Amino acid sequence: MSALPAAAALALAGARELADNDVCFVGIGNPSDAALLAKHTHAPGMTLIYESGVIGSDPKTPPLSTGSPSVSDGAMMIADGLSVFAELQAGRIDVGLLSAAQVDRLGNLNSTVIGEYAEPKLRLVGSGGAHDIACLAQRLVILMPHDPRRFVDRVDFITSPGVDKKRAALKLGSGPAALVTDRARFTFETGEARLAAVMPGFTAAQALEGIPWTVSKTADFQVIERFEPAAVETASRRLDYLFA
Amino acid sequence: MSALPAAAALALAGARELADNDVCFVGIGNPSDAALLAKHTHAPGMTLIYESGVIGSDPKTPPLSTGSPSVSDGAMMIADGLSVFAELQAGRIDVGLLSAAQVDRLGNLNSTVIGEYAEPKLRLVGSGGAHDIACLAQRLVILMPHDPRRFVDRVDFITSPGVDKKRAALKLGSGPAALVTDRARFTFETGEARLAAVMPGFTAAQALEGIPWTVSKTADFQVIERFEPAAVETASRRLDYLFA
Amino acid sequence: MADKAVSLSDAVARTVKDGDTVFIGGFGHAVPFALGHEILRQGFKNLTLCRSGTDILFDLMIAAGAVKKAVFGYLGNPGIGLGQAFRRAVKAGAIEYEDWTNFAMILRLHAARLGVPFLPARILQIGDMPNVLPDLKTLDCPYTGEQLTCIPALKPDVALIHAQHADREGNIKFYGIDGDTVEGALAADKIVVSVEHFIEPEQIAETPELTRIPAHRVTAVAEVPWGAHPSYVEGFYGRDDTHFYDYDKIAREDESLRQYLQKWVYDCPDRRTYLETVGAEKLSELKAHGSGREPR
Amino acid sequence: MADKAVSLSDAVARTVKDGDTVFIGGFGHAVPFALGHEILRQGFKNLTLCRSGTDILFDLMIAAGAVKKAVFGYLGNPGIGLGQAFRRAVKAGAIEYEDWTNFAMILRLHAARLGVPFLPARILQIGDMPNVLPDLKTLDCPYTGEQLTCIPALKPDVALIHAQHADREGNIKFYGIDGDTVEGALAADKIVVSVEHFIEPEQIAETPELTRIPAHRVTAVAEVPWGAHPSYVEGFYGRDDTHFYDYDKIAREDESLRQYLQKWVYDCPDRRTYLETVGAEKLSELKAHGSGREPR
Repeated sequence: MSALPAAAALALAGARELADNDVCFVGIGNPSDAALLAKHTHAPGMTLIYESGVIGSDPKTPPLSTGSPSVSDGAMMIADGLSVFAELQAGRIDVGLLSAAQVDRLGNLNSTVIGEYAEPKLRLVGSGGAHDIACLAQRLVILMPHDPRRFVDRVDFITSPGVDKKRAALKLGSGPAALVTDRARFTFETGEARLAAVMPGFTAAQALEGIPWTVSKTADFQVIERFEPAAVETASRRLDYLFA
Repeated sequence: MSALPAAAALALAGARELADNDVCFVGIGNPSDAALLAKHTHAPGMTLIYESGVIGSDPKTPPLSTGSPSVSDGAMMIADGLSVFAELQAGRIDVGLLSAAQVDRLGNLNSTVIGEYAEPKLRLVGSGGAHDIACLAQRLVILMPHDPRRFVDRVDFITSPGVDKKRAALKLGSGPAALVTDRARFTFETGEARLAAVMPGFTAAQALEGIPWTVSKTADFQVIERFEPAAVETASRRLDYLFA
Repeated sequence: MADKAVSLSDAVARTVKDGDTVFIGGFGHAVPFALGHEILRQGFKNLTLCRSGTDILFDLMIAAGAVKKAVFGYLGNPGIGLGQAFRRAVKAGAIEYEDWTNFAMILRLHAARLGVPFLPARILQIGDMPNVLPDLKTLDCPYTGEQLTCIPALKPDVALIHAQHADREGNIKFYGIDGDTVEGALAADKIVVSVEHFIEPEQIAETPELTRIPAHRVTAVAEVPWGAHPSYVEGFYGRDDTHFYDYDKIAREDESLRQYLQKWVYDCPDRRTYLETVGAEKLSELKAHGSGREPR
Repeated sequence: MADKAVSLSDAVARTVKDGDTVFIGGFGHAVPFALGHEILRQGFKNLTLCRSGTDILFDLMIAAGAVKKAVFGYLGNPGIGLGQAFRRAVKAGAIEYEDWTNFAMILRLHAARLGVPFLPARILQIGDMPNVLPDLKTLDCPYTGEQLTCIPALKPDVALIHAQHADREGNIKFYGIDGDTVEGALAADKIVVSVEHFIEPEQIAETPELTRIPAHRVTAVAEVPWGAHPSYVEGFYGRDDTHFYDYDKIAREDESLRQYLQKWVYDCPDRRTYLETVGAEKLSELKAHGSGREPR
């Protein structure tokens, strides 16, 4: 087991997906943590965009919502929601980062309802911008805590589509590039999620623990021995709440 | 003959078309003069909007263009072109004020070309926002200097449509409410321009001098004996360039 | 131009009607809680509430029984949890709702603002969302042949907005996070605004780019300091995050939520009483924890 | 983020290509004359120029033979007269052009910015304009049955913009009259900007609502004081109306216009020489006749 708290490991694993100068459309929570960490380690040229209309954001404290004060404090530009979703639809956003209540083997995400839509066991918050990001970002990165209840064979409701053959004809983004947990990295080259890497401190068995479908490994399966010490140090300083 | 310069008489005649609290989409030149005059006499609650995106404008000096400094100096709001044309298309602009190179008996305006479109005698500047205003303003007021060359039976090119039966089905504005010159006021209740009033100092014959089609009078034809002295005084002070 | 400055209660009484479709401004920032509470105190019913990403004000208005239908992209307590009253109302079949996305809601308002019945978009073509939106149309682009979704216009009867400043004629100065606040206001037939502080028209003209809603579009404007608490107002005060965490616990049960409504809405006939309920200490703390930006 | 600050000549050389569709910013205000002149000095050809309401820069670029096609709502010398070079080119059959309206051009750019191939609108359905726009489509709204025009997207290869301020990373601060300047920039694939004055990123962050183009969208930015002369820049200098009146006379004949181009464009290898040609007295007069608003 890693000595890191799971939330910190997830941020570190997620940050690895982001490259310098990436333009990222960032959801709240794990996505925001991972993006901030990347920006303050290996990707200082990254542009963080929140759906509230803020561009070039660099929150000093973790925002509770995309409309929270820390999202706009010190930001380079405050536009509006239309402006940033326009960029997304025009294909000008490199990466979208999302989390959700449920994910399935195709990278579909559910944040709408547990149970039947018409007769819900539990009504959730709905899409927000998640469906839009999943459809329109050039590259989609899904961040999920390793929590077996959240990994299901087929999500109860596809709020934010994962792999879908209709994407190309509809000129949508290419769909999930990676599903990252605090224990592993999954990719979707063949359609279904396959184990592409395990995160520091975890075996493949641990990475798949509780996942209710059979997961194969990619040909280039990797064991990631450690996170960059500088990234861990930055995380512990800048995202100290993940270590609490 | 009126003792007033024609340009001043046109502004005074145009201002009469505007009511307090009207929201006006204003073209440059005669329209802008008339709107300003109205605002500074009987219609202080009028809102002047220019296509450059300026709302609540009150130019201190006559703007050469809708993008000139005096349009924005002291204005209450600087938005953008999309914002103000959106208001126009949503039916939220009470009055559009236009002038043009040519006008015809249906209140059609031409600012595109003299001669054939494909083989022009003289290529003009094009629509600008004029077509948009003519189609979308709730009420259209046309201001033209009394210049017989500019009154034609059928304009060479309908840039900005006047009376058109398709307006209602297409949910466009109601078309020309009045055509105002420095000598007369024409209205379009029956389709064609009819003489509804003559301006101070002019007879009906003078008002129609050189107009190449037969113009009938409205049932309520009026002789306007004089402009409001306060309006004339304001014009001579605020629009002194019209008296030069 | 006419003086549109009225009291908070008149602002609501003169503009809202039972059955109206009401856009609620505030994407996290400058949520119009004072206007929303006033709607509840005046007992309006059968409202359709709409916006992209909601705040707990939406949930609270559902809890109070004022809402017939919710039309939204997200309905919850941002960053904290579910819309608890909404969750129970859905379970009980006591509310109608439409699940859009935030972008779709913005486009719906944008279409209304532009005066067209729909706008084409690429979203809502895959996944399960198109299946639960009744009567959502698609078309093939007449130029490119691409299949596009037709996002229908949504024109609210009334928009409720909170902003930093206005003059008494109704020119609204607003800055900080917008989301779809201005878009929703300009899409609506009537716009009702509460502001932190009235300023003179001459001051409005000093920053004309920050005038986001022009006077002639505004129906009524009321000066209501702290009118967005427990949300925040850029340049004035910070967000009362604790209040949102507390709400999450309180809203889990009908009875405690009823008591919350009593305390924060019905027992506060005016905003002064409300601020006494918040307490001077909390207010001074929020003032201190506002953003570093001064009022502009 | 990368440093995008370059010289005026590099800004153009690195971004513009022969045959490009070029959006020219500046709706009367902040017309990018320095960038436009640089394009002429570098001898680019076969350009398609586009915007809603043009300034004389459009006409001048036509006169210089750089333009294959003009796509516009208005093409002239605002408030003064015709586009004289355009008028002659049309008469001679020496230029292609498309007659749109200002609103239609804005919607064309807005569609490209929104990433959709068209936007529906109510304009261009009556009068003669729809007849001379080849292949303009209509559709019946799938919800209301209303007939609407399909305004096709227009995505420029490059947008040329002049603004007050930028940081060296390319965040662009712009205020004053916009028209379709920002819309056209954000619609384009590449954005090239000249500014009056570089400022630090920290200063950009002080007025984030006035940042109108974010750094990651900008390809190159050059500091070019007076880069919009003879047009004006809010907060910096007034409009040289005399220059526009003079142009109207000069542009009526090919030979005098050729001399104008020689004097103001080809004989000015850089903007410093250009400003010497304008003369210190005129510059100081324009500085004094700027608007009362200070740089913000």
